[in-house]
Amino acid sequence: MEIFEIVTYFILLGLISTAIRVVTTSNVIHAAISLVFTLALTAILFLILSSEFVALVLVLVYIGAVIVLFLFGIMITRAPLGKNAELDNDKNKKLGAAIAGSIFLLFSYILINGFDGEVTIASGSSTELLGEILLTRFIFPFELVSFVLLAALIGGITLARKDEALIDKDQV
Amino acid sequence: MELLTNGIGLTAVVFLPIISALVLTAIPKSQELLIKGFALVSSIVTFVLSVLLLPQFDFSNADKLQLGNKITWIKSINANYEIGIDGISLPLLILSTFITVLAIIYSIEHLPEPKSPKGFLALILVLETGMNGTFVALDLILFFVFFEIVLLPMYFMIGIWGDKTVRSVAGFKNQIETRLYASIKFFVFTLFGSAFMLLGFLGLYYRGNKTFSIPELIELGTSGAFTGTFATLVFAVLFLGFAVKVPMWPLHTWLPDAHTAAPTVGSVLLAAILLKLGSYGFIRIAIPILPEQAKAWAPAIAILSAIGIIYGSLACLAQTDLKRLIAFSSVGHMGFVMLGIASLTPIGINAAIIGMVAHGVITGLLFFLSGSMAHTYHTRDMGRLGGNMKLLPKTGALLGFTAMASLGLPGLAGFWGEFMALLGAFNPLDGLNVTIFRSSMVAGAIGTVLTAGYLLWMLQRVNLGEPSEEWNEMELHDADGYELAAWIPLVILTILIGVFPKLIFGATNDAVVSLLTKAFGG
Amino acid sequence: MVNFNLILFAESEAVYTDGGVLAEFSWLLVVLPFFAALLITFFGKYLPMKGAEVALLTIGSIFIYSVLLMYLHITQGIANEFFVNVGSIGQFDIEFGWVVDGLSIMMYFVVGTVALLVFIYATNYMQGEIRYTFFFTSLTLFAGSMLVLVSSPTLIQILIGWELVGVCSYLLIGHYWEKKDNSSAAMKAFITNKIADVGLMIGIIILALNTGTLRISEILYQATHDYDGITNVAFTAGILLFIGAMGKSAQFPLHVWLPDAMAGPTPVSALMHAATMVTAGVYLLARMFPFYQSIASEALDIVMLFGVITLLTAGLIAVVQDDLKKVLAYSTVSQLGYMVAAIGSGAYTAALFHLWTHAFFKALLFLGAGSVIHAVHSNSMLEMGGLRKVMPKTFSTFIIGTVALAGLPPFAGFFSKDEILASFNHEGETTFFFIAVLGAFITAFYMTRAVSLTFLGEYRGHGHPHESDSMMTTPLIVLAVFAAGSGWVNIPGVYTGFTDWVTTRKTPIIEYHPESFDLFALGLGLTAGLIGIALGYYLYQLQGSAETGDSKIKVEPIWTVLENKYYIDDFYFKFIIDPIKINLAKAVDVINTNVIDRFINGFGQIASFLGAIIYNNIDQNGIDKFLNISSSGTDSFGGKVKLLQTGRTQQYLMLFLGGVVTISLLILFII
Amino acid sequence: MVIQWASYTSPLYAFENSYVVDKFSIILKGLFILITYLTFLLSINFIESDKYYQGEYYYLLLSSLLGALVVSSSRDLLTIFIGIELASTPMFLLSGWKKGDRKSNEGAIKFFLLGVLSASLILYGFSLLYGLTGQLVFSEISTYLLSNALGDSPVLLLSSILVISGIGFKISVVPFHSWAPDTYEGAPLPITAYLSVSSKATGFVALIVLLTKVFATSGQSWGVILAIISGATMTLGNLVALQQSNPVRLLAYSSISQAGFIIAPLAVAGITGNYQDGIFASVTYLIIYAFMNLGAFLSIHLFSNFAGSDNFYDWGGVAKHSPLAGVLTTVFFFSLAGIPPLGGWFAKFVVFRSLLSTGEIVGISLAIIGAINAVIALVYYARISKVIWMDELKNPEQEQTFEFQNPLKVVGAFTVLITFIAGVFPGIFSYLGEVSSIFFGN
Amino acid sequence: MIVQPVLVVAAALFSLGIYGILVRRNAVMVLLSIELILNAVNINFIMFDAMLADTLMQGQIFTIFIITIAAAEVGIGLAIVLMLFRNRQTANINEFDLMKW
Repeated sequence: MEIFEIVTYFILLGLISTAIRVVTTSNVIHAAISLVFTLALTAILFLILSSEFVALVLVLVYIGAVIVLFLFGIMITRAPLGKNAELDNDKNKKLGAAIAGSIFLLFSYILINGFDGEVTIASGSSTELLGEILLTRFIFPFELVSFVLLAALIGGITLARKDEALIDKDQV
Repeated sequence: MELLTNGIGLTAVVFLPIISALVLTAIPKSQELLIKGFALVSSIVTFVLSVLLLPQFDFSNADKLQLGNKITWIKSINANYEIGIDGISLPLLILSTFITVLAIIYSIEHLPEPKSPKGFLALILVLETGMNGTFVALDLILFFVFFEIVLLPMYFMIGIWGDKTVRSVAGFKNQIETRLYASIKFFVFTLFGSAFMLLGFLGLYYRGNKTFSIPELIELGTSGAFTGTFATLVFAVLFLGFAVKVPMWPLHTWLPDAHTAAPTVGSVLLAAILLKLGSYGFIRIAIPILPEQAKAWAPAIAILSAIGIIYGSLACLAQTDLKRLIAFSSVGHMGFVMLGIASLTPIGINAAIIGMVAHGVITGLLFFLSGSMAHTYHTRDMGRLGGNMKLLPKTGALLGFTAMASLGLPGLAGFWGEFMALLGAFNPLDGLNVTIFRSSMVAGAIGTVLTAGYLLWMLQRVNLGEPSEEWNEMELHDADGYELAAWIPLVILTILIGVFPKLIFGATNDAVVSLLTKAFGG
Repeated sequence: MVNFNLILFAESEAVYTDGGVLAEFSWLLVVLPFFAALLITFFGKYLPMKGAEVALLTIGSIFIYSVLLMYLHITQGIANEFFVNVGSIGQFDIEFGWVVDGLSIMMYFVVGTVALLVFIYATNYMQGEIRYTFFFTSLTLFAGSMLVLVSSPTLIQILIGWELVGVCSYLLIGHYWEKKDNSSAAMKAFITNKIADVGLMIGIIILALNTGTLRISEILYQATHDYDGITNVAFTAGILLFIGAMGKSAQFPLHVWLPDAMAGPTPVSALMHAATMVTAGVYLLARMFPFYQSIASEALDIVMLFGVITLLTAGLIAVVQDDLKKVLAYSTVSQLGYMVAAIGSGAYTAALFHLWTHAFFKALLFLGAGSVIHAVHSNSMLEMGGLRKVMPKTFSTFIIGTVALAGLPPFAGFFSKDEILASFNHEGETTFFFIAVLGAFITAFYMTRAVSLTFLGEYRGHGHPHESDSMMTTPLIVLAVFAAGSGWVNIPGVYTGFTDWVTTRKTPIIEYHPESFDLFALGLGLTAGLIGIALGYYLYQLQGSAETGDSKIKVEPIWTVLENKYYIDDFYFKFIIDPIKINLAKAVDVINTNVIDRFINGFGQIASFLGAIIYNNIDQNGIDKFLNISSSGTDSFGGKVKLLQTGRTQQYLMLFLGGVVTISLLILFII
Repeated sequence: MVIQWASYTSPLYAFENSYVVDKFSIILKGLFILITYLTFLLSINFIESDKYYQGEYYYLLLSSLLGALVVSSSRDLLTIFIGIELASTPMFLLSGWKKGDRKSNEGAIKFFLLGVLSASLILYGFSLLYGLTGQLVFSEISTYLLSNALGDSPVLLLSSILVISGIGFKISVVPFHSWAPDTYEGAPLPITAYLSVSSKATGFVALIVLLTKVFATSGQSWGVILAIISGATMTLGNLVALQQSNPVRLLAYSSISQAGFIIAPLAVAGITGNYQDGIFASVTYLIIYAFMNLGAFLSIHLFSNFAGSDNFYDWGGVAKHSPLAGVLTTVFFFSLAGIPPLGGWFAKFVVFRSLLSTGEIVGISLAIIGAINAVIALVYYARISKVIWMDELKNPEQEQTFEFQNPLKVVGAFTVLITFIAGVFPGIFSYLGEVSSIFFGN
Repeated sequence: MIVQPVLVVAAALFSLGIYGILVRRNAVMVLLSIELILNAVNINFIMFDAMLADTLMQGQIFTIFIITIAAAEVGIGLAIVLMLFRNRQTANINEFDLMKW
């Protein structure tokens, strides 16, 4: 058993535990922090799987930007910081767990039966190659994504911005 | 007259009304006279056109489809604009154009509330296109389209111009306006039938070399292309589609409601033409394309018809509403038509066609009269009417005449349909269960007695006796010129057909015989 | 497309002519009345006599035409028929036409004569009555319809004439339709006839289908030549045709309409009972006689049975009637029973002979009764009496009619009734013979009773009766002449012209012709008549009044049964009409609105209901409901939380994912 | 403002300049562009009537259009995914465009959350597909699947289920439909129209492309899934629509039910492998449906503005104020119900035709379910006409003028024209459908 | 041999995310859960990419796009939540029930 594998198992263990924490903790900040850990562990996993550029992006975009966004969101919406018993919709728990559990079992069953293989960890950076492919073979989606982002930007700003006039007028 | 024979004439007969309807909508509302005049003229032109087709029609070859044409319509599904008429459709086509003219004449002075002549007349014209189209269509899809086109105008005619009295309906908690209930019932029933009918058409299409052409399918059908469960199913759905329209017991319940609720002209058109679409469908499509199935189903149809005759007559005896009574009488009369069709003999089917025409003329007239009376008296309750002969002598006399015609008085049009249908049913096609048919025939014969019973009873209650005092105060107007102009032609037609049935038989007989020969062999 | 068809008599030695132009234009007889009816309807009001003159003119020309035909027929014999094709259907040709032969000419003559006299009479009788013009329209149509019937060479035309007669009778009986009783009587007549017509219709259908033709002459040809098709159904068809005849000719038990038909004006009754309508049944049986005789003789037995029953039962009812017209009406029923029974016994000529004589004397009696009623304004004999003095003409003619009916020589009824009795005797139908003799006795009795109560004794009514004017009495006198003399055309051993007239037909008639008087029958019949008259006179004239006379013969419970007409009407109403009209019809209506409609509406409601259930319980908050059930008791967070429990987004999500899971499981592990 | 002005012209030019992949995509692009154009026209008055953000509005609509265009011609997993996202992300935003309206907000969040979830499902499905074949391009994936006989591997099945579910959300079929009524009700009306037409069409195109180009080998399985979904969708949508009193919700459920009709031929095609027929029917239905539904939204837009009520039972007799609008409404709703000679009948007809084409029991059952549903649907479609024509006027004295602005008239005229042409000369539309199916089929 | 555990863990993350979106009351937390789901997809793609030794590195590229889209979604989501919050003063999604019927 190689060292990579052992590390990987630990990472996987960590992933699961942090992920569980994300969805079960009754403290919103804890949840967000746990997500940071989850993502960080994912990034490490990506590194092991020799996708260092993706790992990098993950760290930059997610941990750097998205989580901050989340924290902002949490604060702006004045979610109760600290322990909050009302964070979960308790009624949904049993059914939610049942659905999630069955999805898990189903997916695992199929994945275990469906895939098996060795992973040879390539050494060296593939970032250069990745960049080239991204900007040649996949240039079209690349351009398109910019539209998505632009749309999200414009729309997000429009929606999120404060317009007292409008609200007053259309208040139901 | 090249134009008349190559299909253009027929096309004009079909589409002229709807084009006129469109033009009509462009005329400003205030020009009421122009609207009425235009509608009348266009319907008359249509009628004249259809009559002009007569000399072009080769009566010695009445069994051939004539004056038609075939143009590609929807290529991808091989549906064509294929039209033509033979001896079977000719009388019905002319009846349709004729009745429309009368309906419009009547409407000139007798628009139901809320007036708005534009919409009303436009709907009549659209309706005419649907009716004429159904009778000339020789392509299943074309047939289907025309078959359905009639629904909308009739729906609106009942719904907007219909009877506004509120009544309670079985199974509904709240009371509901007659017209609303009736209109949707009519629509849903018919659509229910035709939705399945369409599936049947598609079934034929796939088993029949991917063609929707009725003549081609007849060739296939008579050579035994459709057999087994498939054919049974297809006939079942076609039966459903047509039987609802006829209507056959127990699918008839939309009819009394629709008739009761419809405005006078609506009832007239409904009774005179719309009901015929169903029975015409049987003759034109169901029987020749699926002869074996027709044979298998014939006893069932005969039994249902017999039930319909008796049931309709008995229901009539229980009615207090004049229009509803006439509506139920339609159930009985169409029972005779279907009994004739079920016999699958030349006599029976000829009887069915003349029965259809006669019923159209007579019941149309009955609805004209009852509608006019309802308009005059503001009631259709036979308990309150009475002494109509005294109050409205012209209307009363015509009502008496028409009731006599309706009960199948020999010498008038109604007789031939009844008598010949019974004649046909007594000896049905070889191989059919004679006992069933003869029992049905006896039931039908008893039905004639009941028919006489309820019509005479109706006359006694409505026409005869001393008028009730409540009418003393009211100013009652007897039939005016427009009404008479709409009615007298029907009276004349009733007598003419009664005395000289060759008017109809002359056209239909060859066609029917050849149709049956094709379907069932010599 | 007139189909000229000369009838050849292969089996007959006599040579008959085709009738020439006169026969060829006989269609005028049929068409004229209808044309006249139209004229009267539309223009009658504007004419000086309100349309009556058109009717008179028409019927007059018909009379003249029929006399001409009769003359031609007597001199050279005519047998011819003409066809007009009005349509083909399947293998059948539908044809109208007219037949000119002995039977029909005899009928033309009867109809023409009686109708003319009745019309003349009616112009006066109906003076001042409502719907005078329309009355003549209907009356003309009535005569015309009868002519359609008797001129018919095809079964289909028979049916047409048959029903037209019915309709006209409906119009005429219900002439005073302001009173419900009258319109009900009209309806009763029509419906009863319609019921019988069903028999006729089916009979015609059977005959037509088994012979392949609707022409009567061809059917008779096949019948007499033992064609298989027709022979097999002969009995059924014969009975069915007879059912039709029972309706029109008022045979027991379908006679109920005829007495009620008195609701119409008296001239109508006269016409109906004498010449048109009731004779139609007898005419039909006579027309089809060769068929019955050759292959449906079993049916004839039944015909005879019903005829005899009718003649007896109706005669008995006549005895107890107080209404003058009803006495005559039941008398007609009874006499029709004679005719039918005669046909049943195979006496073709006898039946027609009785029809012929009966037409005249019954018309006479009715018109006389009408004259009386006109004078005293009542139908009831209890309010008459002693009119002999004030109405001498009416009285004397009525007496002639009475003795003719009672069968005293040398009046017409004597010869015809005697021929019937002779035929019975000849056929060896002993029982029936004696019943018929009994009938003759009853006839004489009730006629005497009627005469006594009406004309003899003292006047019991109110008002001042007076003799009718000449427009009414002249027809009476003419008819009296006929009633007296019309029997002389067929005196056995002396002159039997009538037999020749009516047997002049394409299909030869084989029957018994008495060569001389059957003295046994003659004696018995005459005795019965005389006893009847004597008894009647004894009871009613010598005792003076109806009550005392009646009390002598009032034998309970028979009298009550007779007064109630054997309860037949009650039976019909209670067990047939009411159940159908009230119970069955109501039931059907209820079924329609409450079962079928409810069923149909039920579909709509089920759909709507399902929609509501799905919408409320599954689509929108099904998960919620589910959760509430599965986690009751978790609402422990207080009021605020409770309000929040109905959130929807997550339930949508659950539905979504639940769908995914379900589908996956379904596809991966089940299918 | 520039963007707003550009909106009038750019779609028309885009049609000329778009990259052509095949006729299938051209036809669909034409459809998308037309719909968007009509949506613009619908929007003008709406946007001007309130102080909404105009430029952003049009930009987002255009972005969505771009996404739809991409979807129709993309042939690899990544591009199609981006296309789907591009088409739907702006809609999340636009559905919440009535910022002050809580219904709009709620609709947006529901739409958004379900949309994201569906995107995740699609992605997961794609990842499985990628893992199985190592390819992203459709043709290569299917070649790989064929050559390795992986046609019915469970992974592929799971992947197809996930993809169908994900797209099922977009086309709002049962049980992925629940957002639709809420979002439709909340969103601005033109957006609702766009959602129910273009957005839905995008989903259908994606579904057709993916199922036939990628999952063709497991057609038996997804055919059954789709058949079940289709039957359930038709029935449930119709039954629930019977209960609605809000016209928008009614149309929402009706369009759910219509979606059932659209996927029915696809389901049968999957089972029988006869894609041409199925695609032909689906595409034809889609095209006709698009225009009549747009028209239906137009008409309820008109009347709800006029009557000032969101409950159509309050609309008694409004057609008398504007017979023109009344006639339009009638035409569209009866067309949706499938009554000849309006376009809807032909749409239903081709669907039935393709369902029955092979005599498969599944097809026949679906056809029967469809036929029954067509009748049920009539009831609520007719109900609207009933109310506006036949019911008594609520306020007979109402002197209010009926507003029917010119841009809306253009929309009305255009859609009604197409509805009629499709009904009377359906050859044209069937030609489009046929061409697209032929070019697409291989 | 390392493939299956990783995939199973990815599936677990996926399921946990789903659990989260179903159970969490706060809209922001729901968004967090969605990130978990997307992350699971990322892991899948990278894993397959590594397993297949894809020379085109399509898995990685796909992942990059997913990350981008995810960021955009988060932005949109938060914008909508913010807007809601403005109107309703709460971010609890189960209070959004105006359109009950």
